[in-house]
Amino acid sequence: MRAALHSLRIWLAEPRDGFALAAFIAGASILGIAFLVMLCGIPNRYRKFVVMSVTFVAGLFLSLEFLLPRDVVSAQGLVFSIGAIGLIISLGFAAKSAAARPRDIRGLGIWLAMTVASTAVAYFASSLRAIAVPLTTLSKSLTTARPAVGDLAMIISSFAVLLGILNLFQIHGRAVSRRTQGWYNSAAFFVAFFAILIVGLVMDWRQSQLAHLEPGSPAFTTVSRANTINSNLFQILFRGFLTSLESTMFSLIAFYIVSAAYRAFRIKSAEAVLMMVAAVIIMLGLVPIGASITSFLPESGIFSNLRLERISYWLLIGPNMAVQRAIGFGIAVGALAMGLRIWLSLERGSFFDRQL
Amino acid sequence: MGVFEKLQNLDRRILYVLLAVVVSAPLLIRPSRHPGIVLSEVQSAYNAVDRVSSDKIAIISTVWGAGTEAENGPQTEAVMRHMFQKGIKFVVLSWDPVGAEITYRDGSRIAKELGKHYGVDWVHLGYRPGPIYAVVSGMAEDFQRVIDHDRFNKKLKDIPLTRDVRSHRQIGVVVEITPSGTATTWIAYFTQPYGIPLVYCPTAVMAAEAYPYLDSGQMAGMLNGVIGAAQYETLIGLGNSPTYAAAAAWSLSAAHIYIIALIFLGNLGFLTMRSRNRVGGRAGR
Amino acid sequence: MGESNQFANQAVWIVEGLIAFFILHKILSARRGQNLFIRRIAGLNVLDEAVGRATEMGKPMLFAPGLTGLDIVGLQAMAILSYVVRHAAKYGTRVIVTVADAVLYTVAEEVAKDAFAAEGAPEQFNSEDIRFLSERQFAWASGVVGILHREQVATAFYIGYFYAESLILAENGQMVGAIQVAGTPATTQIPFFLAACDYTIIGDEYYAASAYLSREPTLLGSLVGQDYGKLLMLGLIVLGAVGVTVGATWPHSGAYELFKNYFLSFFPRGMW
Amino acid sequence: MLNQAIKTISDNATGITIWCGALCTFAIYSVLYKENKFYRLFEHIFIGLAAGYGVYMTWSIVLRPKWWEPMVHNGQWYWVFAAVLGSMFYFMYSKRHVWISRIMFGLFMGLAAGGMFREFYELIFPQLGASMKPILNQSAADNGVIPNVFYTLQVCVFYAILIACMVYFFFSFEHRNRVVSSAASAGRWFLMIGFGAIFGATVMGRMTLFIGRFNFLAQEWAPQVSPGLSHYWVWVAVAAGIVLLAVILKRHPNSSNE
Repeated sequence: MRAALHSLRIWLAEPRDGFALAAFIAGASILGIAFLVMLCGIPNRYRKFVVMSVTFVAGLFLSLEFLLPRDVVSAQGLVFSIGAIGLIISLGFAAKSAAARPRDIRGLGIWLAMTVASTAVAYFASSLRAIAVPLTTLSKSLTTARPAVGDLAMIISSFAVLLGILNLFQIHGRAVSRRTQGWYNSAAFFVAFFAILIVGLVMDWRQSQLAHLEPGSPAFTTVSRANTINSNLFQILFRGFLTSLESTMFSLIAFYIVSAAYRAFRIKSAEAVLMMVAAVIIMLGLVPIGASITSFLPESGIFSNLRLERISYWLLIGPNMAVQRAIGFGIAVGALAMGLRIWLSLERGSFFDRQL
Repeated sequence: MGVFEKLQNLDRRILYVLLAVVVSAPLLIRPSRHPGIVLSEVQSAYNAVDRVSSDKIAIISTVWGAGTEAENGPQTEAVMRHMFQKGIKFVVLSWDPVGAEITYRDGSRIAKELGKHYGVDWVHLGYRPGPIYAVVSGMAEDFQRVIDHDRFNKKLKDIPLTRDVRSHRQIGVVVEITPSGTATTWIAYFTQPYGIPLVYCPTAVMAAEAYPYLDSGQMAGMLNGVIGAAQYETLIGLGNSPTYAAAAAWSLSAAHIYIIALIFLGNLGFLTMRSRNRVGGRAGR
Repeated sequence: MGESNQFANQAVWIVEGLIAFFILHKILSARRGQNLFIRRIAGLNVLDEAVGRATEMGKPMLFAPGLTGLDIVGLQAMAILSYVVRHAAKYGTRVIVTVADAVLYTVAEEVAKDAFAAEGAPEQFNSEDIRFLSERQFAWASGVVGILHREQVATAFYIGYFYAESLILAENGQMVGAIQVAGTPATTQIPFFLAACDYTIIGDEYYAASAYLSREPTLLGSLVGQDYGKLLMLGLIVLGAVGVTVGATWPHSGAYELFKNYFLSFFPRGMW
Repeated sequence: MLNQAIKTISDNATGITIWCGALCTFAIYSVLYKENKFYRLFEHIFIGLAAGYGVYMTWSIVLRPKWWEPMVHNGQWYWVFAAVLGSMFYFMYSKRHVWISRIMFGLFMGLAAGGMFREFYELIFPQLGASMKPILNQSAADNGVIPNVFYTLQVCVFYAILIACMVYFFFSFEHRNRVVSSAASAGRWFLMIGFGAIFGATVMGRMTLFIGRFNFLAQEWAPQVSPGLSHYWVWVAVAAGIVLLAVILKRHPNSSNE
């Protein structure tokens, strides 16, 4: 049986060409459509289960690849850790039940028994051999699969590129068809969209043509002349419009900071004073003129620490570093919590909650 | 209206024009004097790049697009110039379609200037859409398969520089040039697990957040915005040539003093208004 | 250093195992009905006032979830959106939602529809008010600026993840004279919101706000579990600090040797 | 006739590119004066170009070399299944079967969520290690310059700030007991220093973006207009004129200024 399966796999993976290729692609597409129709046919009550299990399995990939032991020693370490966690948790529950319900001996007894069991697990961990082999082979194969998963994730997510576009087409298409006020803006949207898309694709097409033509031949010169015209048009659209528009958009903020500095930033509270003082010191400390304000102080020795750039640098590597790390710890634990909730589909937010 | 009231509600468009005036002088005079001091994280960034051994290549990962070219552009050019000068082979991997085009154009300009050749001294891998963690974690194990081709769709195995780059073992340093928080993905999936130094070139807004990673050694060095680029230029021998980064550093000085004056002015009016506790909608809003 | 810290070790299993246990245990007990306490952060009172202001002025409100897609921050923004919309439905105030992610766009539409229906005013839901502007950061920001000016918005909520465009929104909200309430875990934008908005929900408070608002068991349990996790990390740091200080004073003592092998070595100090 | 026009356009493409760049710059900056049609038109052109370029690059760099060519030219027919999976995203637009798109979003969110354990370890464990700083008499002070007591002071400041800021972000118990509430309020004060640092650094970054744009106008566009224009005193004259104009305009302020 295994040999048949193996030869089938070889036969399927065999690259096809010409008519056979078209047939295989058609066959595969029909298979795909059948799969989609089958998906549509799944009754309502199983749908949430399908989504949850797909999410769970997808989450297993990177977590197991990282968490599973790589060799016998680390396998024993894993069992020891499971014992240690069991010990800590059961001690915690034992303490909690003793405090909450002092007379409940039976409850306390259960947790104490759990404590003993966990210590046993931890203690005997180093003698276990058998479980190591399957776990380590699984984790190694997951690591070797990582490039394939990375590759596929990039390709399949690229298919989603049109998601946002369809939406924009809907909005601007409606504006153009109904001639609503300012419809010419939406028309400009379509012109811009197709202009850069077509010029780009033609540029690729020309370049692939040039790659096949033999340099110096007449066909080559005509195609390369067309290619230079096309890439010049592309440069006009790309550097002339797209990059200029985006960088000008970004630079708008400088103006908004200027007017915000003047109108919006008010020292309403002592906290705002502290923030503003720190901000001003950092701003002056980083730029050349700022540093020259305190350039009269000596270069080294105690007083050199009062130079503006020194204070500014100390603020950055001292208090600021501690604050950013504290915020970072909070966000990291938050990300772990959110990861668990998504992976185990515990998320009760309005999105997952509805009947799928 | 007294002087105070006039100072209180300057038309914001006057402020905008004043900004252009304040900023313009250094940009036009093009001073060649670079900022005097070099922060220690810029020096350690230089050392991390300089120490890359000849049998390894560097990855310059650019996440920026045209929007932050004014900050990330000089950083990218300074690092590329340093690698060309030192003969360190590098690949550029762009996660923004617009940035891919700009970094290629800058790279080829510097390569031509320093007589370096595409495919031998440097390769541009073009744009990858991500998800970044999937591509980066996959790349660490099998570089050829995940990246597969360069910006001209030429297979990596046919390009001399990337022919024998198999996985993370052939990578000597990762330089992450970004306006957003993508460095943590490199730390989690590439540089920290495999012990590869990460040089971080953020826009200034992201710099303050990175100091814990410098303190813990997860980042080998950092270029803080265009000031970091200007300081890096002094380390690679551009100390007295009139570069954009040097001019920008002096323009920045003027702009900062202008902003601080505006904050002071705005609050001066606000405080006097409040002390005179005049009834008035303006102070309340 | 290379291969050693690439995969999990005892410290990882125990520490991350405990944190995961705290979080899952608290979530499951919250879902079994146990009442978990979350303190009410100051930002929430401001949310209510802001909705009240828009109702008085009879002008619409703007809810901008930033550039977030269907990720952690986006889901939490939807929980806060649901709260804001239910409040608005009570007073019949319009809520314009400007989205920058096609996926979140459909979610926002459903969240608003459900919220209006939950308040018994399904007819108030207008799908035109849920707008997908653009996936490009600055095209989206300029779209929001256009809406701020055209609709003369009374209250603006910036709830979600923000990048460079935060100040454009806050500044234009200021020009239009709107009350602005921001909430974001994006530490790089918090200073600007602090300086320009009427109130800013900072960092982790963002997650606490959505948990408190929705009283939703998973959010509450997760937040309480996270507090335990932070306590564990604080404990590790204090233990490590004491150990390292002891080590600094008696560098060659047996105790320090033990401490280094069984504790300190699991927290690699990085390479440089 | 048409390709004659295209030919001339492409011949002096660099000049046209720079002029278009300047045109776009002034179109976008016109919103600083007032929201206007000119700005909105270029806003839509920007959205269109950005969307179109995204689609072009995704096809040209990913889908064509990694999906289309292997399938059509190298005969690997099974790549069709990638398109089938990719098409599942678009069920989002169907009324009845929107859940099929949720399978794909669940797949990608699950894949991303799976990385949480490694990310927590690689990002946080080294920082926990780096936070374990010896407080008393560091035997070999890191750099001889700072005497021992300064080092201890610095470490105490680090611990005070780190712990206070973490206490501020505890939500599951009321800050009733005095030590905790004072630590939390101290935490909020220290947070302000951190945000002040971010504010200062951010202003520096934002100003650079405008400096970059102004640099384009001064260094690339001005010479296009006329060779002498990039000289310093010309710009001073232009700036003085604009300021004058703005002051005059101040005489009769228009509505949007309030």
